[in-house]
Amino acid sequence: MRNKIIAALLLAALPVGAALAQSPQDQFKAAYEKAEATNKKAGELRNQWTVTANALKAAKAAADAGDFDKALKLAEQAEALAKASIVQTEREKTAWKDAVIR
Amino acid sequence: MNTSHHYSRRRFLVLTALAGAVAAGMDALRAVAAFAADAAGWPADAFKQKSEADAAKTLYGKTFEPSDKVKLDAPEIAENGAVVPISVSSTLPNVTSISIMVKENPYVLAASYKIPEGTNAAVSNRLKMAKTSQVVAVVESGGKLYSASKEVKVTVGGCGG
Amino acid sequence: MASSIRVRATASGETTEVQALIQHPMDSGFVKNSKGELIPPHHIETVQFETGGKVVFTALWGPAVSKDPYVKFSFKGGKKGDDLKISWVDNKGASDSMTAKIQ
Amino acid sequence: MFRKILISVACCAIFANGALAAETINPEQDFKEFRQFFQSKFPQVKLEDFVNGPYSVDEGLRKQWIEKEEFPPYDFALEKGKELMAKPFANGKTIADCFPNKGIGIRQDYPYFDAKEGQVITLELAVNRCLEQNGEKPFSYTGDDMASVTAYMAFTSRGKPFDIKIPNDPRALAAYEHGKQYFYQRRGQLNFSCASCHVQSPGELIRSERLAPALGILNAMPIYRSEWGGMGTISRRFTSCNSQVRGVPLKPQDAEYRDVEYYLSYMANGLPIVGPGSRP
Repeated sequence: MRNKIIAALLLAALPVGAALAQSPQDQFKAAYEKAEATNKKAGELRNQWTVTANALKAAKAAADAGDFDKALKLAEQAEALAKASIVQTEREKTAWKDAVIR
Repeated sequence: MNTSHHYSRRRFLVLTALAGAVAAGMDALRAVAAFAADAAGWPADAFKQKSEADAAKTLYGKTFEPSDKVKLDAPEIAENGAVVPISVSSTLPNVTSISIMVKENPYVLAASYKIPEGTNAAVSNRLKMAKTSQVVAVVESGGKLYSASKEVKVTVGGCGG
Repeated sequence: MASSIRVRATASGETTEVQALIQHPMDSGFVKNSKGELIPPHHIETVQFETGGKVVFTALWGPAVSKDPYVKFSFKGGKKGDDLKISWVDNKGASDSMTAKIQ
Repeated sequence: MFRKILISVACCAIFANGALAAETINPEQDFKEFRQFFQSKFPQVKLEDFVNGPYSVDEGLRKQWIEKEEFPPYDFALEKGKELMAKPFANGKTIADCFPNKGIGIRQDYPYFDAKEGQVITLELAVNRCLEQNGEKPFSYTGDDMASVTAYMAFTSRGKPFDIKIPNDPRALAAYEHGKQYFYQRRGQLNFSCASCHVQSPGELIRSERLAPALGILNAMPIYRSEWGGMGTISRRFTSCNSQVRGVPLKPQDAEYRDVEYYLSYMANGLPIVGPGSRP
């Protein structure tokens, strides 16, 4: 029982430890690159969202201003938006047919 | 910024007009002086007023009262505040001027028209409206001012972003 | 260069109807450009219509007159072939004029 | 009803997707259904009046439009377009020389499918090709010069019905189908398709603007929009529609946009050219 609790605590602490190993700057950089790559993929699918580019720009501006917490949040937001645009594209490959006038 | 430029230009206009008039005799003096007064006579102060009463006072030196002989034609809902077609006409005698004011615009006076004898008391134009507002038409007839007003709804403003 | 003024003047019976359209930005001074800076006011102040040596109509315009402004009025007299002169002056001192034939 | 049965029969009988797709590319059938849809949605609107967009479905707007048409704000563009078409290039030729009948009264024939190139050629594309082939700088697709030239071409074609041909060529049919697909595909953060606004909600207000029905929506192009305070080409209309739903627009005259124009113009076959138009 006691061992189990300790194990659980250790497990819970793990991700925190991993995050601590990365500086906020690195965290931002990783998130930003991921977001950019995802948005690039959306571009290849010819369906980027303007808000994604806006979020990326805002993230970069926050990072340049040294606010990495904010920058990280915005980069993550940009990635979520880029992902959503890809999901939309995939869905609309067939979903459009339901909207056709008939 | 451009004021000095345009005022000096105006003064130049007036001077040339007067110089020409002196040479051409008294009749011409009156005609040309009138022309010069028109070109220079843009009522800057009237166009800066924030209420209809103040604009009328500045422009005409008097106040107006509503009259069913002034007809104001404006849309219920403007398709776009940037271009609102507005027409004013009147069956009053001896109309000498028609002005159109937009109550909610930053400056109420939008346009004013001089109606000499022989010109009909009717004018149509297109105005900008910042938001939903009362539009007031003021007509000068026989030295007195009469008005009509109507609310025009603006859902897309004419002042842009 | 094409004129900044387009006019249609039509005589029918006793009256001549005049419609004019003038190409002008009519910047109100309240609108910002893409950089967020206010575009300074730039608008026509006076427009004058003359025929037969007589001024038949004068417009005094503020910044609330629409871009590429339009005005319509009518006067008694005027016949086909008569000259109608239109001239405008704006708040920067620019001006233009043209003479049209009444149709 | 009959058609649905046909499709389900096709589904059951043939499993291959290709067969189903081939079954659905039927421009004539689409044309009938498209028209029927708008006529039953707006029974009070005369067929040839759909080309007047929001003014066909809103009385208050219509009155303001008639007032504007007394001296329409696109008047200057017509004059400029006429001048540009006749203005000699460095080599002495003109834009007019590049077009059948000197570019007069031809708007209704664009876009067309070019069998040699295997792609859709729009009027705007043809104008810029003309400039480039003669060693001139092309116009901006979304700018005033392009709007002026196409405005004059449309003006001289007023009253002529759209006459868009879809040859029996699988590439032409594919272009048509791509255009239709783009028209119905939702995009942008707002998750709107062209159809969301112009099929599902025409006549309704979006951001206080009265939406135009898709039927005949290109007949009035190019347009002077009060909101723009100036002229806009079809390219400008398509790209700005995409941005409005928060999607990054494609490049003007991208093949997909040309396909959309092909699809929409075909849907408007028989309806008169009324361009240039003025819009709120």
